Formats: sequence, C-alpha cells, structure tokens
Amino acid sequence: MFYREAGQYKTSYASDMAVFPIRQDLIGVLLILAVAYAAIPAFASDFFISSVMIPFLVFSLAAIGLNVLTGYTGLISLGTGAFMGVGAYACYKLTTIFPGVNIIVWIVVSGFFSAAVGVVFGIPSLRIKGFYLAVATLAAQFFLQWCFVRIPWLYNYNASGAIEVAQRTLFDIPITGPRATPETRYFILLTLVVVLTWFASNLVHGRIGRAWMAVRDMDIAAELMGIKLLDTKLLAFAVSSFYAGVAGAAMMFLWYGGGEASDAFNINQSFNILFMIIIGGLGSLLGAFFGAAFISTLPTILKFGLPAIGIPLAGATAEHLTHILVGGLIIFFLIVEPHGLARLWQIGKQKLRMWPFPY
Amino acid sequence: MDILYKILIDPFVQMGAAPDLLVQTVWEGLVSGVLYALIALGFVLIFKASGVFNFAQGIMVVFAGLTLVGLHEMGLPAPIALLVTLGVMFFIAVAVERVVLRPLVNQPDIILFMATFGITYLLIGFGELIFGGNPKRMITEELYLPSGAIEWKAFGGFVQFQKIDVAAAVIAALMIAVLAFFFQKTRIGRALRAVADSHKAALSVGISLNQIWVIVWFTAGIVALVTGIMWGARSDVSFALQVIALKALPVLILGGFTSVPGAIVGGLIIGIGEKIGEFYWGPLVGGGIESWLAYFIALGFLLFRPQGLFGEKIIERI
Amino acid sequence: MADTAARREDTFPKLLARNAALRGDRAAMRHKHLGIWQTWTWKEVDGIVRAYAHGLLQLGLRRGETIAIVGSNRPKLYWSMLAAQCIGAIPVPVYADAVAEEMAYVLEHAQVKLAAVEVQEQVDKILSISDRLPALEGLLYDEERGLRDYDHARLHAIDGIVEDGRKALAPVPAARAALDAAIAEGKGADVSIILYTSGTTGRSKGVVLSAERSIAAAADTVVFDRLDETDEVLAYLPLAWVGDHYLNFAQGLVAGFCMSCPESPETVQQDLREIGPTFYFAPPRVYESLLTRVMIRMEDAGLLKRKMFHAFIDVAKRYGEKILNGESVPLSGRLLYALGELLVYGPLKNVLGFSRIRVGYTAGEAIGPELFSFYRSLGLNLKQLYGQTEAFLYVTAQPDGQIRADTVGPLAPNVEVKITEAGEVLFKSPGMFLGYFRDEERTAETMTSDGWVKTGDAGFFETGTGHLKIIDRAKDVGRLATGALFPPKYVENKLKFFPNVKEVVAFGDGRDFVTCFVNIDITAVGNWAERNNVSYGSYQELAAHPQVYEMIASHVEEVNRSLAAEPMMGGAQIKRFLILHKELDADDGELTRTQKVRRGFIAERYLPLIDALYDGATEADISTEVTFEDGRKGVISARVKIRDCRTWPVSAETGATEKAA
Amino acid sequence: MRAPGDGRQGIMAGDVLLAVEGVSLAFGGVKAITDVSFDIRKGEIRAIIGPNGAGKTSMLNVINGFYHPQQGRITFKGEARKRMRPYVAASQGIARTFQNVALFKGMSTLDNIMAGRTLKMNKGFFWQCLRYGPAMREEIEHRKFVEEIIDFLEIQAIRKTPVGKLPYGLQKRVELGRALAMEPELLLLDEPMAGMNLEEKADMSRFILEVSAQYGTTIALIEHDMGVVMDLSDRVVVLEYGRKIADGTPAEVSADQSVIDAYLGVPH
Repeated sequence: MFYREAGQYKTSYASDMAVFPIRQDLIGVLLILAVAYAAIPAFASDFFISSVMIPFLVFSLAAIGLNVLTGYTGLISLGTGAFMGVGAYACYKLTTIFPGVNIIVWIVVSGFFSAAVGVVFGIPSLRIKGFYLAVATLAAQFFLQWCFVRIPWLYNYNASGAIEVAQRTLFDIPITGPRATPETRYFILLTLVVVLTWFASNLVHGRIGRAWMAVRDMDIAAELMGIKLLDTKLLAFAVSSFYAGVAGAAMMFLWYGGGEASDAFNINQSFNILFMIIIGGLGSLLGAFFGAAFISTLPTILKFGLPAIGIPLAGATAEHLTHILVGGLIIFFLIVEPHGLARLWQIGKQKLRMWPFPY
Repeated sequence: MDILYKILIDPFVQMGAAPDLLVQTVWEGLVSGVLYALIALGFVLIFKASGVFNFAQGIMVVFAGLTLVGLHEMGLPAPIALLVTLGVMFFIAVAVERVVLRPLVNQPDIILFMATFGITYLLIGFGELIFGGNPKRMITEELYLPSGAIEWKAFGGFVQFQKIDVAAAVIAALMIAVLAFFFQKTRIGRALRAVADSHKAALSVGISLNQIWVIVWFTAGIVALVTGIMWGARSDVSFALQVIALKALPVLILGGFTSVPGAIVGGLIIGIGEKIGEFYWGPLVGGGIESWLAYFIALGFLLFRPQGLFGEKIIERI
Repeated sequence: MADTAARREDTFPKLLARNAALRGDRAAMRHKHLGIWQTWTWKEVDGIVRAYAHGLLQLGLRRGETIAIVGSNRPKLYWSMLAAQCIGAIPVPVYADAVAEEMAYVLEHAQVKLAAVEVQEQVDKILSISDRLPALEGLLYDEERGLRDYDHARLHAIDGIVEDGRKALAPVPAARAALDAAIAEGKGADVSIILYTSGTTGRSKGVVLSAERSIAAAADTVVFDRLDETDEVLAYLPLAWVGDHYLNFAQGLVAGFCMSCPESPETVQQDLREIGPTFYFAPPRVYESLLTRVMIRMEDAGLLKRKMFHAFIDVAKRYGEKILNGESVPLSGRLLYALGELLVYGPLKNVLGFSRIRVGYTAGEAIGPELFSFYRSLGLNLKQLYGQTEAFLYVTAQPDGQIRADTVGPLAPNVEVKITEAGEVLFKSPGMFLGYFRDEERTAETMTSDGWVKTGDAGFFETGTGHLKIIDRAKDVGRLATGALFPPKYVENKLKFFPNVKEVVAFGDGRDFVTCFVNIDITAVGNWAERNNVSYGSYQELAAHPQVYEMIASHVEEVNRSLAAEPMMGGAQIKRFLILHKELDADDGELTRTQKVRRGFIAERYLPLIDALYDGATEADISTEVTFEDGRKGVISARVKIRDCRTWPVSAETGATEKAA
Repeated sequence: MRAPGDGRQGIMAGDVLLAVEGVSLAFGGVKAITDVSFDIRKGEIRAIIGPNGAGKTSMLNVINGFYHPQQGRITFKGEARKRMRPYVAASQGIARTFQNVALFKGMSTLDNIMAGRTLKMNKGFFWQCLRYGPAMREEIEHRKFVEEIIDFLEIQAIRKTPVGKLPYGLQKRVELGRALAMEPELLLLDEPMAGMNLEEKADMSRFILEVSAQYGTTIALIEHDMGVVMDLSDRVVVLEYGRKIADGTPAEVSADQSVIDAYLGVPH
C-alpha cells in the first residue's frame, strides 16, 4: 500500500543486489535505527531500557548466531547457552588479565574463543545429521557447563563461583560495573548488534550464505557442485558460536553485571534461543529479532504487565504462566505458520506491495 | 607419566583391589541404566509409530510422578490416585493428538520436534501451577513398594542392593515383556508396527492413524508413569529430573531411534558406563563428569556408526 | 525552446548530435538485458551510431538506398535507423510478425539493399524469400545465437560492424570528416523513413516521410504536451508502426527524453512497472483488457478489501475526473478522494506501472466513455488523439482541460482540416507524408491536387467547441431516404458503450428512418436481473423480458437525445429496435472471427425481422439455424417483440435532419 | 582406439575425455554394475540408455565420484581417478543434473545458478563480511556470467522466483543452468526430459544441442525417449542389468538385436 515501486529500476548489478533494493524498505530501516538511537534513549525509562531493550538486544545477537547454524545451514544445535558461556568467561579472563585494554574489544574478541570451541564441537557434524547432531551439541552443552563449575580458574577462584564485573570506562564514562548507566550500556550493545547484524546480512547474501543454504537444502547436490561440506558446516559453526560468544559476554558485562553464570548458560538458555528462532523464523535475520523480542519480553510483560492492568500475580505464578504461554504459543505458531513470524511479515509485505490486489 | 598412570592403570588396579565396590558400582549403573532405558523406551514407541521425536517424554515422567503424588496429597488413596493419574495420561495423549499432531500432520520432522518442546513447556507450566514447584517425596509404601536393602556378602566385602532398585529392575523387565507381547501378538500392536514401516500399510490394516497416535502416546504415558514412580522412589519427584531425562538422548543414539532392544542395551551401557566413569575416573578431574560422560560415550559411538548400534545402514541415493 | 532548437536541426542525425552536445551525459536509451537496465547516454549513442554509419558505408549502403529494420524494440535496431539516416539511406521498418509472403512483398517493393534484424528466426524468414529480393546484399543481426553455422558471407553482427566502424574512424580524421560531411549533407527535405501501413484492403503502402516534416510535427506535440528530457517512455509497440516511431523515436530525439526497451515480450508488464513511464500510449483494447484483469483480480480479494475498493472507485467516479480537470469539488469530496488516493488509486497505479504517467494517449478506435473516465478518475491523465501514418500521426489531440470521451479533440497545432460534402475529413499537417513509395496511382487517390490528404474517415466539427468527431469510415456512411446522414458504426458504438448492450446492428441506408437489432450482454443484464429479482430461464427469455426492453429502450432514448444534440446526426436517431433472441455468433457466420458484425449476412438472414421493423408490426416471428457448442445444428424460432422509441427534436441549423424528425 | 589423451597437454576434440574400464559396483550383495567399459570423447554427446534398473544412474554416480566402484578404473583427462570425495570431481570439471530435480528449494532461480559458481569464487571471509570491494566486484562479475546463462535458457521472467514455486519443466531448466554455471568440461544429464511435455522436450533438446555447439561442452546423458536419444546423441552405450550390451552410433545401436530384445523384454 505504501510501496511505490514504479520507476525504481536498477541500472547496475550493485543496486540490483542491494540488501534493501526497494526504496521504501530502506527508509523503513533508517527510521527504525533513528528510533533505536534517538527516540528510545530520549523517552524510554531506565527500567524499559535495562529490562526490555538490553535483554532483547542480547538475545537477538544469540538468535542471529543460532539462525546462521540452524536456519541457514540446517544444523540443529542445543549448545547455544554453553557457547554464550564460553564468551562470557573468555571476556572475564581477558579483562582480568589485561585490564588496560578496553572492555568492548574484549567482548568482541571473546567471540573468537567460543568460535574456536564451536568448531571443535562442530567436527562431528560431517558424519552426524539431524537429531543425532543435536545430541552432539548437548555433549558440548553439558561438558562446558561442567567446566564452568569445575574449573575455578575460569572465575578467578572467587568463593561465589560467580563472574564479578569490575568497572571499565570509555573516555572516562563507566560502561560496565554498577556505575554504568543503562543508556551507555544500551548504546554500546545497540552498536554491537547493528554492526554484527550488518556483517551477518552481508554473509548470508553472498557466496558463503549461498553455500550454507545449498548444504541445508540439498547437501548431496551441493557437494557435487564443489561445495566442501565440512568446511561449510564448520564455518557455520564458527560464525554461529562467535555471535553466541559475543552475546554471552555482552549478557554478563552489559546486562547482568556479573553473577552466577552456570544458570545463565544452562540447557534451558539453549532451548530459549532455539524457540526464538523457531517462533521468529528459521533462515531469516529479521526472524531472529522477532523471536528475541517475543520470548525475551514475554516474561517481563507478564510480570509487570498483568499487575499493571490489575491482575495481582505472585512472581512464581508469573513464571508458571510464562511457561504455559510460551508452550502454547510455540504450538500455535507452528500450526498457523511453521515458518515463523518472519514469514508472516514476508506475506504481509507482499500483500502491501501487491495492494490492492490480493496476490 | 604420573597422570598417565592415574588414567590408564590406577582405576583398574582399584577395581581389582576391591571387586565388591566394582560390583556395587555396576549395580548402581545398572539400575539407573534401567531407568534411562525406560525413558528411551517411551521415545522409541512414539518415534516408531508417529515419526515424532518426542522431546516431552522426559517431562511426562516428571508430570506423571507429580500428578500421582499430588493427587495423593489432596487426599486420594494411592490406588485411586494411580488410576486417576492413568486417566490424566490418557487425557494428555488425546489432547496431544487433537491439538498438536493432527494439525501438524505431514509437516517436516523438525517442526513436530519443536512442537514437543511446546508440550514440554505446557506440562511444566501446568505441573507447577497445580502442584507447586518444590520437590515431593514419592509415596512408596502406599504403593506397596519395598524399601530397605539386602546385603550380600561377597568378594571379601559386601554389596548392597536397595530393595526398591530390585523392584525397579523387575518391574521394568515385566513391563518390557508386556509391551513386547502387546506388539507381537495383539492386532493393535501389529498395526503399530505397520505404521512404523509405512502409514499406508497401517491404514490398510484398518486402524486410523489418529487412534494409533493416541494409543502410542498413552502407552508412552504409562511407561512414563512407571518410570516416574521408580525414579521418584530413588530420589524425589521434582523438575530436576527433566535434565536427567535428557540422558535418554545418548541412550537413543546408541540404540537407534527405532529399536526397543537398542533402547534397553543402550540404557544399560550408558548407565553402567557413566557410573564406572564417575567412580573411577571422576576424581581425577574433580568429579561430576556424570553430567556429560553419557553424551561423550554416545558421540564416540556415533562417529563410527552414524546410524546407531541397531539402526540399519543407509545407502544415500540420488 | 525545444521547438526552436528542433527547427535548426532538420534531420534526426543532426538532432542526435545536438542531444549529444546539449545533454551528452543524460540517458538516451535503456534496455533490460542480463537482468538490469543497460543504459546508453546520448554521447554513447552518438558514438555508436556514427561508427555504425561508417560501417554501413563500408557495406556499400549509399544515399537514397533502403535498409529494412525487422524485429522487436531493441536499441540496436533504433540505432540502425539513425545510422542509415546519417548517410542519407532510408530505413524501412517491417512488422516482425508479418508472414513471409507479406514481408517478401514489402522488402521487394522497398528494394531494400540491407536488412537489420533481431534474431535467427527473422534471418531464416528473410533467407527463405531471398530469391525474390535481388537487391538484398546483406543481413545484419543483433543476436548471434543459433547463427554460428550460417554462411557469414552476407551475414554480419551489428556489434561487429560498430566495432569495425569505431576502429576505422578513430585514427583517421579524414574518415570522421567524411562522416560529418555526410550528416551535414542530409537535408530536411530528404526522405527520412518509409513506414508501410498494413493495408486493410490490398497491398500495404509505403508512406514516405521527410525529415523536416517529421521533426516539425514532433516538435509541435512536444510543446503541446510539455515533454522534456526528464520524461521516460517504454517502447513496447511494434517499431514498424507509426505510433512507436513518432511517440518514442521522433519525440524522443526532439525532446531528448529516454526511451526504454523491454527485456522480452513476456516481461512487458513487469518492465512497465519497473520503468514507470511518464508518457504512455496504448490502444483502447489494452486499457480494456487491463481493466477486466483488475476487476477479476479484485474478485479474489477479501470481502472487506473488495468493498473498500469499490467504495473508493465510486468516490473516484464522482470526483476523480472533476479534480483532474481542475473543476470545483466539495471539500468532503477532495478529502475522500485523497484517502482513496492513499488506499486505492495510488497503489493501483503503482502495481500497473502508471504511477508516474503525466500524459497517456489512446487512439485507433473509439473508446467507451465508461472505460475512458475510469482511468481518468484514477488521476491518470488519459487523452485521445486522432491521426494516421500519412499525417505522421497527429491530426487532432485533446489539450488538458478539453478532454472528453466522445470527441477526438480540436486540431493539433498547425494542422488544417476541411470536411467534404460527403462528410469526409481532409487534412494538411506539418508531418504530412510526401506520397506512397513507388505508387503514384494511389498517392493521387489519397492526395488532392491542392495538397489535401483524404483520411477516408467521415466526421464533423462539434459546434462551439470545435472538437472533431469521427463517425465512421466514409465509405460506410449511408444516407436515409430523407437524405439525412446515417453513420451505422457511430450509432452502434453510442449504444454499445452501455454495459448492458453487447452488440448492435443498425439499419437505415436508403430507408426512412433508423432501426436496430440489439444483443444484450448476458453477464451485465444477468447481474441486473438478480439485483432486481427478475427471474428468467434462458437467454431467450431474458432477452424478451419486458423490463429488459424497458431498460434497453431507455438506453436507446438516451442515445437519441445525444444524437439529436449533434448537427447532422439528429436524423440518425433510432425509431424502432428489437432485442435479438440469440447472441450473434461467429459459428453462425454472423460475426467475423475477430468479432466484427457482418452486416450484409445478418441483413439477409434476419430479413423478416428487418421488414417487421419497417412495416410497423409490434412483433415478428423468426426461426434461424444455429450451431451449438458441440457442433450440432439446430433451429431456434422465436417471436420477437419490436419496440418504438422516443426521438427528440433536432437542434436546428441542419435542414436535412428537420424532415427526418 | 582408446588412446588416453595426455591430461597435461589439453585434450583435442575427438580424443577420449573420460574412459570407464571394467567397472563393477555393488551395494552389499546387490550388483548394480558389472564390468562395464566405454569412453566419452571430447565434444561429443554420449547417450547412456537401458531399461529401468539397468544401472544407468549408478554409472553417472560412479563417474562423478559419488559411488566408488569395487573394481575397474576411471580415467578422466588422461589421469586415473583415485578414491575421492565428489567435490573433487566437480573441481576437475564434471557437472551434472539429477533424475528427480535436486535444486536448492529455498533459494531463487538466480541464487541457485549463482551457487553453481561457488568453485570459481574465492574472495575471503573478511571481504564477504563487508560485501564490498573485491567481494562485491567478484559477485558482480559472476552475476554477469549467470545472467548470460539465464538469457541463454530464456528464463528471465523467473529470475527471482523461488525455485520451489516453479513448474517441473522450468525446474529442470534451472538445474541445467546451475550445472552450466560450473563451466564443466563434462556435463552429465540424468533424464533431462523426464516428465516433460512435447514442447518442453523440444526446448530442452534445443538447449542441449546449443550447449554442445556454443560452449563445446562434452555431454553424457541418460534418456528414455528413444526419439530424443537418436536425434541428440553422437554415440550411444546400452546397459541392461548392469552390463553393457551395445555401444555405437544411434543407427548401429538401434539395429542391434540384443538391444531390440532388451527393449522388447526378451529374457536371456
């Protein structure tokens, strides 16, 4: 309905292959960025930023990672939580060993550590497919979880066994630790997410993305066309785990501000992220955001929303309701649209482009 | 050198030195193996008949146990509670078939797999909502299950068998026997096997897929209930079990998703393997390796037999 | 400014050079090829054409000789025309889909020395008839595909020729000078192109056009429609047709706007949507089928959307045209329309690729007022023009503000028209042709000694507005016994424009008054019947239904009223009519395969009915043999009612009609 | 006559491009191919025909390294082939299409064919992340090549349609395009016209002929429609029950008694 594509012809391949070839889409994206960077910090409350936006961004990052692996390459993983953990601990160690280097650098670098770990656990994927592979990743999940608890060196031998987030600054502005304002943390996180999403979108739109999808859709044909399965799959594992790792580090240092890690990175976290990409839509970056928004904000809405509209609710009950709701919604979405919110969005957009025609 | 000794030699020396401990450990492993096997059995039943990889099997175990105890707490005598619980499991089976399987028929496996996640969360949510989240004691005596232990002097020491464990093993064996009979001899059972091979075949037998699904899910529910009782008797009934239930996955890997004997053998291997591993090698790395050893064992197997112990070899065609 | 500039350059090659100098870096041509719109600036086109021209010289093409252009709209073919014109040779575009026989005739008659074609298919076609083309020395092709194994003695790739030309020109100033000289040597009076009109009767005729006249004509309309270099067109109509050559090629060179060529015939719709032209031409049937497609697709839409769509279409019907014509509209109306623009018209124009159209034309046949105003009410500035190849298109055109469905508008700039006694339209126009190529005889038939060109159409000027109305082919126009003018098609069309009426056959030549047969449109009338719960069992029953007669009668009387309002037409009012009991059908030989009425055949087949129409009877029996779907023959007989209609006093002045009334 | 041309000095048209010598293949106990030998010469169109279950597809799978024969050797471009993964065959210049279309369902026509260029693309991960500079230049350069193919196969109208939505005939065409994108020296076509109507078959045959004419690609194809085979192929090898029963020009083969028997189903 709002699309006016007549006259938007492409005279070069570059413009034809652009990620947002339709002007209206580009405008839309810019608008969203404007809101994210200007409107939200300006008008939103600290509470909203720290308990809605920041979790949302962290999970989006993790979901993008898992979507690269599961959505684009077709490899199921139940180890995302653990890979996030690797990122978090790597970041913790790095910043304790080299306090001088800016924490943001370490948050990004820690992604490489979990990428490495991811590759190791990805090796079986050449021979193992489908659910079997899921189990392989479970091995990663539990083994790593075990490491987080049993290797005190990881948490600097401190009694609580928790990660302690010291204060770090950028241009003398505290960006981690108790004195860092939600806004600053939000800005850093947002920028991370924007940049990494841009990278991801570039990857999936290019040679590598095509290789991933080829392996997903028809691995035999892909190999007969000269696509090396192992390399492609391992690359997917590496990229996926990198995103998970950064998300984990960001989670600890920009959101939680430290704490008992073993539960933040346990199997349920892995499942959470999986749900995000399923409800959001496999094989779609946009879907990762939808899913993250959905799953991560749902509990908050229940916890604070219901009382707000006058339905008293014990914290525990809210949790139980969340479980029921999430469960119900998963089934609901799978039935109405197995391809997730992203697909619904696609359909809606197509309708708008074709408007007033139905197809 | 020393570390190599600790890993390669020392454990076996210990085994030789104290065979009673070894037997004890194997027995422990055996029992938990039986319980793994039971959960795996639930998976296999459903996977064979409806091609669904039922992630919810683990939680069904918890839910069944919880319902039983919960109902009893609400004042129902144990036998009645047992029956009602069976009813609940049947209801769940029907609900799943109506609400989940029927609308999702002909969807790719992954979708159905995900749907069972949904079921898991629903069960957790309702379970907690109705019976509360905190652990409960299993009503062992009320169900006339033995308690206490038998001691058996041997190997210059003694080995201890918890009666409940023996009971668990026996009951499990019985149930498997019953199931085997059910599958081999009854008409429905044959139909179920037919479904496993091809849905068309099943229809030709004259049983609707929907009925079959209800039946298998209900059977799986019964298995879950028994498992729940046994397991509850050994530890407590709580959602912590859910994670342990994941152990059924490596068991399945070993056994292959479609093989009942596979599930049993796999269960035992995993159970015993991880107990021995934990007892003799665990200390070297600070213990707790039980939590992941099972998966690594399975992984090890997988790399050599991607289709599992009992699954048949797939020839890729194009 | 455009026109004064145009005056100075009196040939197309000179215009090209001017554009290259004036707006060298603006896009001159686009072609969707290999997935994107390949674009050439005026500079590039100029370079290519010059090189090409040199190549043609090398191939031995000389001033005054002809080169055939065969194929769909491709830049290389347009360049072929320009290149030929550079060296004073004459391009002769030919319809690519013409049958070999037809093509053979044209190429032979035009004595073409070379032929520039698009693809293998056309190469084959021409080779198959080459024995009849002694003059033909070579073939130039655009697409190599499938031609690899052909004997390349007489076959050349256009790309190759251009390349050679380039290489030859670059180092040799003399050669360049020679080419410049050749271009300069071109005079406005020279023949610029020969367009063969696919003659409805007999052989097609080669209309010879001179450069200066073509340019003069184009310059006028460029000013008329305020076209400039920022406009965009999609060249999708056959390039052998005067429309394409005028609207895209000539106007493009004069105004300096960009011409885009579609990727392939299948993708025209898509390409139209991508390019979003600002100037657009299509014959009425295109608009008609488009409208039908729109309505059909909307039928599949959800109830809500459908209701909204129709609601806003009604809004458009009420206010749209007024707003477009800048008439006064209540604020509420404007607001509603604005909303409609957002929800319906805008998006609709977008999906059809019409969003950017500033001026759209239709011509060729009469367009239904309903149809015409539908598009206008959406805010699409659709106009009518009347013209022909011999005039190099424009005779009349509708300027903004004077746009109507029932006239073809006032005279185009610098055009003179006179109407003969017989009512035939003659014209003199800036683009007027020089004559038919190698056909003095028919030239003489068409062009009077004092330089008027006969259109063969009958028409008249509406008093007051000075709009021209074309009523029929002159030869078909008959006269009543009273001497009043009787233009069958004109009358029929007026009635046919009512959706309830499918087909009309009017009689009256040599009779005392006009009568007609009517075929109802079963879908339209069927819907009407449902809405007014009129029950009926069969077509025949519905056709005979009194209420239907009422409805048709009211239509006829409206037609009569409008006829009465027109000078000379008043006599042609319909006194009596009947509704045929069966649909006129090609299977029964009543229509041509192209659905045109076969007047004569019908006249004798339904003689009893015609007699009844004139002997005052109120009903008549008729039985006719029909062919059913399955080919079985059968006889339908029926008693058909005849109905008298009210006629209106004719607005004075024309004596002839007085008597008739 | 089977003189293995030397791979290091390029192979001239007419020389043997690929030689199959005494190849046998079995799954478990089941014998799919038994001691089959034949060769494919540079630039020719070679047809492999035979009744169902004659082992034709297995033969193709052996040729492009998807199956590994228990006995016999395969010489490609004069070099004896060792046991290897299929992508090696691809990198050596063997491309193929599949009996029942094996396109990448989730991707558009364009992306499917682009995927065929993977082997030819090499710009690194870093640039891929930025999708800028070298990576973009490479992408564009290959897009051009792919567009040529799209133009060649006359599928412009479906360029950006997801292949899953396309009718079968077009899917086959896209698959051919994907194979062509690899610029193969040897193109294997597994029943390129299965399930097509007459018009589609005519188009496909035209394309196959034009491929071999325009790119000089050597083509080996499996086809059931004898008419098509006779029109297209230069030489035909006939398999039955995994054994070679005839080899020669279409004329020779169609005259061969054993072939006639095989097709009329006379038991041996």
